Amino acid sequence: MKWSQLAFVGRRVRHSLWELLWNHVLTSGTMAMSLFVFGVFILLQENLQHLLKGWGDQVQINAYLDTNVASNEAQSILERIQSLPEVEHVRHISKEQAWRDFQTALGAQSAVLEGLPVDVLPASFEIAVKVPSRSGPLVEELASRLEKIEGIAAVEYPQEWVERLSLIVLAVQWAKWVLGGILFVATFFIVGSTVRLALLARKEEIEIMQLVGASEELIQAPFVLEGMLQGTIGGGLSLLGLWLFYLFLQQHFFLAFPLFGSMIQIRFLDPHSIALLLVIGLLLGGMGSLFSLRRFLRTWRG
Amino acid sequence: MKWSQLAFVGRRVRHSLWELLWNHVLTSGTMAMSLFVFGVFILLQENLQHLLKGWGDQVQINAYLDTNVASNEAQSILERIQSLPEVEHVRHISKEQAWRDFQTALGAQSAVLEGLPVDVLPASFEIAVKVPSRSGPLVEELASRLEKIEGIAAVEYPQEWVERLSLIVLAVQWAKWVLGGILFVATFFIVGSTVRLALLARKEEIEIMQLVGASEELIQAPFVLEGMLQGTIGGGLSLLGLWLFYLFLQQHFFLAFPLFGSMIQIRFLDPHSIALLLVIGLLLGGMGSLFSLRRFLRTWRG
Amino acid sequence: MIQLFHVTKTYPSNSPALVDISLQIDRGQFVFLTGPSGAGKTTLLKLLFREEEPTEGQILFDNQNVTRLNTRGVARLRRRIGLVFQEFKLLPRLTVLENVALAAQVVGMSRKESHIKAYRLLRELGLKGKYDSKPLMLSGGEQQRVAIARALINDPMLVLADEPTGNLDPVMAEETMRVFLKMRETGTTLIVASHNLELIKRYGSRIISLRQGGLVDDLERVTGAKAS
Amino acid sequence: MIQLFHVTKTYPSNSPALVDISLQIDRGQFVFLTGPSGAGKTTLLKLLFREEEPTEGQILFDNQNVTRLNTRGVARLRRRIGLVFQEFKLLPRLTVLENVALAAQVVGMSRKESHIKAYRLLRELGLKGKYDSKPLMLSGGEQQRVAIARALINDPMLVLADEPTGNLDPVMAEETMRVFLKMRETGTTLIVASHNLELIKRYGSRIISLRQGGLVDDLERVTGAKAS
Ligand SMILES: Nc1ncnc2c1ncn2[C@@H]1O[C@H](COP(=O)(O)OP(=O)(O)OP(=O)(O)O)[C@@H](O)[C@H]1O
Ligand SMILES: Nc1ncnc2c1ncn2[C@@H]1O[C@H](COP(=O)(O)OP(=O)(O)OP(=O)(O)O)[C@@H](O)[C@H]1O
Ligand SMILES: [Mg+2]
Ligand SMILES: [Mg+2]
Repeated sequence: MKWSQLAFVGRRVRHSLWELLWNHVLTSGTMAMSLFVFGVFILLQENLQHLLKGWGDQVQINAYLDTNVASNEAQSILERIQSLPEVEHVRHISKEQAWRDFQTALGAQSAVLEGLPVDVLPASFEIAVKVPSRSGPLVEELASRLEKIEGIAAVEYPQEWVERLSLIVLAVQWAKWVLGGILFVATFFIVGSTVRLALLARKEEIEIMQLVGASEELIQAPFVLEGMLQGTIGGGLSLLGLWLFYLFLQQHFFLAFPLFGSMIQIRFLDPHSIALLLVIGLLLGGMGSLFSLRRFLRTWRG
Repeated sequence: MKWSQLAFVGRRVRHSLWELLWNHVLTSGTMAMSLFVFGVFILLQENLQHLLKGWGDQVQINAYLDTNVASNEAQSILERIQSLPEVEHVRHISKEQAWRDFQTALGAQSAVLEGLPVDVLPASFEIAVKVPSRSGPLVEELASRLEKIEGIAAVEYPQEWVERLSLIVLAVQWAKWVLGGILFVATFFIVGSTVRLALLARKEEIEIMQLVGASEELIQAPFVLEGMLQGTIGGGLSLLGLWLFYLFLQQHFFLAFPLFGSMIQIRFLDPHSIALLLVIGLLLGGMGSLFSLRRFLRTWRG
Repeated sequence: MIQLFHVTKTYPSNSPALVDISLQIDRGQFVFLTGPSGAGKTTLLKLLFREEEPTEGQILFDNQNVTRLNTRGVARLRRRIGLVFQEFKLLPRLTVLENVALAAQVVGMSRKESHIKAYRLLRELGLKGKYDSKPLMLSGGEQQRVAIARALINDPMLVLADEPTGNLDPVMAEETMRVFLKMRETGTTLIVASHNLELIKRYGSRIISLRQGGLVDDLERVTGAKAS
Repeated sequence: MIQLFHVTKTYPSNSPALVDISLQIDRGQFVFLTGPSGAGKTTLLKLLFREEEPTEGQILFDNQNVTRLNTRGVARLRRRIGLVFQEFKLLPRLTVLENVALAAQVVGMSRKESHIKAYRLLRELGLKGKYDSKPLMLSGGEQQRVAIARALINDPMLVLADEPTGNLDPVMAEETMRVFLKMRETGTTLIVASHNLELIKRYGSRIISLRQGGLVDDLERVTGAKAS
């Protein structure tokens, strides 16, 4: 393509942006709409995954000590547990610590504990499990080994949680692909149709370009460029919408679930996802235009 | 309009549905998209409100009894509280009941209670407050009155919750109108633009109808009918999407927040909202067509 | 039937297309409108079917002031006028038969009746065997004749035709003129804008010449030398 | 320069529009294509610029087989041909000047250069003062001349014109013919489909007559009686 032709394409795009502003706003708006819904799912997924990661840290085993274990004995048991390959780290909870934790956990209801001796609760170890071992059977096996250690009275671990954990990871991964796929196709479809309508409104322009001997690329370039522009703007708009949605959710989620505020801390899309959304917009716009254009040019007389 | 003209309109609609199937699919799809997002907010709002109603029931005051109150004394205190105008109902929690509740609440951690006497927890009254009195100051005032009753050791109530409650009700009401309004305008705008593009592709048809002396109504009727059809179909599609979204949320919410499963029981739109969505689709389609058409006819030569 | 009083038409940002035109056309006249390109012929026709409004002056059609019509009135006016455009204006998605029948259905004729009438008109204009074609599948002259058929289907009181033979060969042009003449016998008024001097000389009972928006000549044939 | 070998064109679901046409047209000829409506004139032109492909037979343009071109080849072919259509095909959103300049810009001429050239051509065709009008603001004849200007801006080797004077008054038609003749002096070949017998008689150096898709006559003027 010559320089003068590049300039020509530039002029056509500018001209069309100006003359058909409304159409472009529409296409961008539709894309923003689609990308917004798409983005909501990314937001959901990212937050779920973040949640999961938080929960993963909580796959911990509580090992309660016999009441009569001395503190140096406890120290040697701790070291023994620490040396196990599956164990990430171990924390010793003394009787006093346990009492205070319990009081905190009960919150307003802690009044009921009044009058009880401070050492009524047993000391324990909180054992965090390494990532590769955070699955049902492995944790179970580890727990049964811990139980056999002398001085340990009982072992507890959130079995259901561990099982649920893998289930959720699986479900989210599936949902991500299935729902993502459906939405992607739907968006592409809608964008393609919008472009097709716009083409229908500009068909004389294309026809005349063909008749005066313009090359395919010269005919298609302005449309594809416009599509890419629309897509990127649509992506930007959807991000704006997502940000508002995020603010809304954040406020209302915190208000709605005040107790778990810290647990389900909602986060906005990470920079990677933001870029993804913009790139998808750009590609959807460009590809949507190109596809519609090619099919349009082929079935033209139909 | 004569009968033969009604038949004519019918033929035009059928003809257009067939010839421009793709355009109609697009418009319906876009509307479905918009209405889907709109519906998501209705879903959110309905569930939040349901949640609030559930919480309202939980505005309860716990009044702990002195340890030495006999059961017949407790009965007379209960009756006295029951007679207060703000009180909906009162439930007596005996020491044994309190013990069992506490055990259940602790779940896996209940092992720590082993060896404690069963009557370590005090008996109490759970006092549910009537709807009109469920606001911060009124509950506070009631609590201070209860505290003065002889035999009652301490009074507790979820003050923050009560305050939050009114805040959330307010926020949701605002969000409903603000977000609903924005979305409605956006949807109308997108639908209108889609229709405008479709009109652009069919402008000769309108022009020729005008030139052969067709009345305004005859020209507009097919477009408006098509718009209404598209809108209703779009509404139906959005409902389908919402149902899938609902199923998805239901599964994942339960998995994600297993402990509160019963508390935040997600519900689908009620029939009233379903009808609303369909009617909005119909109106948006019809009105969108009509508005675009009228503006199009006016600025026609521009 | 048609009266123009001091009609001037100036398009925005342009020198006037018609200047102070006054004339009267009686029922049943066959008027040719001639003049060089850009003289204002099409503009004059557009004023008559209220596609454009005059900048100044008044136009009466059947004693009705055309300049004072609302949308409903314009539609009613156009139902009594048959239009043939320089650019045909056929609907590409409808067949030829449907294109012609459309104009009749719009004013309330039943589908069947309109099809029969369109069928007859098309045959008369030499388009037998093209009923089911789409307009884009027709030659220029064939499209022009479809446009003529559409203009005539409602038995209009007035036919306005803009260059109706521009794409027709001499034989076809004669044929079309003969159809117009037949219309005239039933009392229809015909106003035809044309450059075709030969046709004008043979068929016109009145010849109005425009030049740069002004009326420069208005000849009426006195001795009826109507060709056959 | 142009050779047709046994070319037949049948549109789907139609009787053939062209039947077994063979002919040769040399560089610099001024060929008129005549025949009644529906004879196949437009179809023949469409075959030459590859808007349609022949059902049978071969077409050579400058020793290149037109029937065997890919999209890129078609674009390259059309850049050497100037086209004037029966329906003008102007872009309503561009001004007259831009419409004409577009054809030059598409093949890589700079904006300024193309505007200067378009300006000159439009003046020559009597459209001074209409440069900035939109096509819909022009009379039929004015639009036709814009279409002619667009066809000529790239100094084409071949001009295909379909009824280029159908909307022009006799004076304007003569003027246009003179522009064509000037093109011819630079070696351009001209093929003009027309019903205008007078013009054909005065300017045609070769007259090809079609009827119902068949070649019925092919006359070449021997003694150069070219009108001035
Ligand atoms: N919509 C418009 N806006 C601005 N100017 C216009 C418009 N329509 C026509 N004109 C101008 O008005 C003048 C008369 O145009 P009109 O179409 O009436 O001519 P005409 O006699 O029909 O010519 P032709 O024989 O070429 O069709 C022309 O100079 C034209 O440029
Ligand atoms: N795209 C098409 N599809 C089907 N049939 C067509 C198509 N184009 C033309 N025809 C038919 O082919 C025949 C020749 O058409 P063509 O346009 O070549 O005629 P023409 O000589 O240009 O006539 P005119 O002088 O009226 O323009 C006509 O009968 C027409 O109906
Ligand atoms: Mg005109
Ligand atoms: Mg033709």
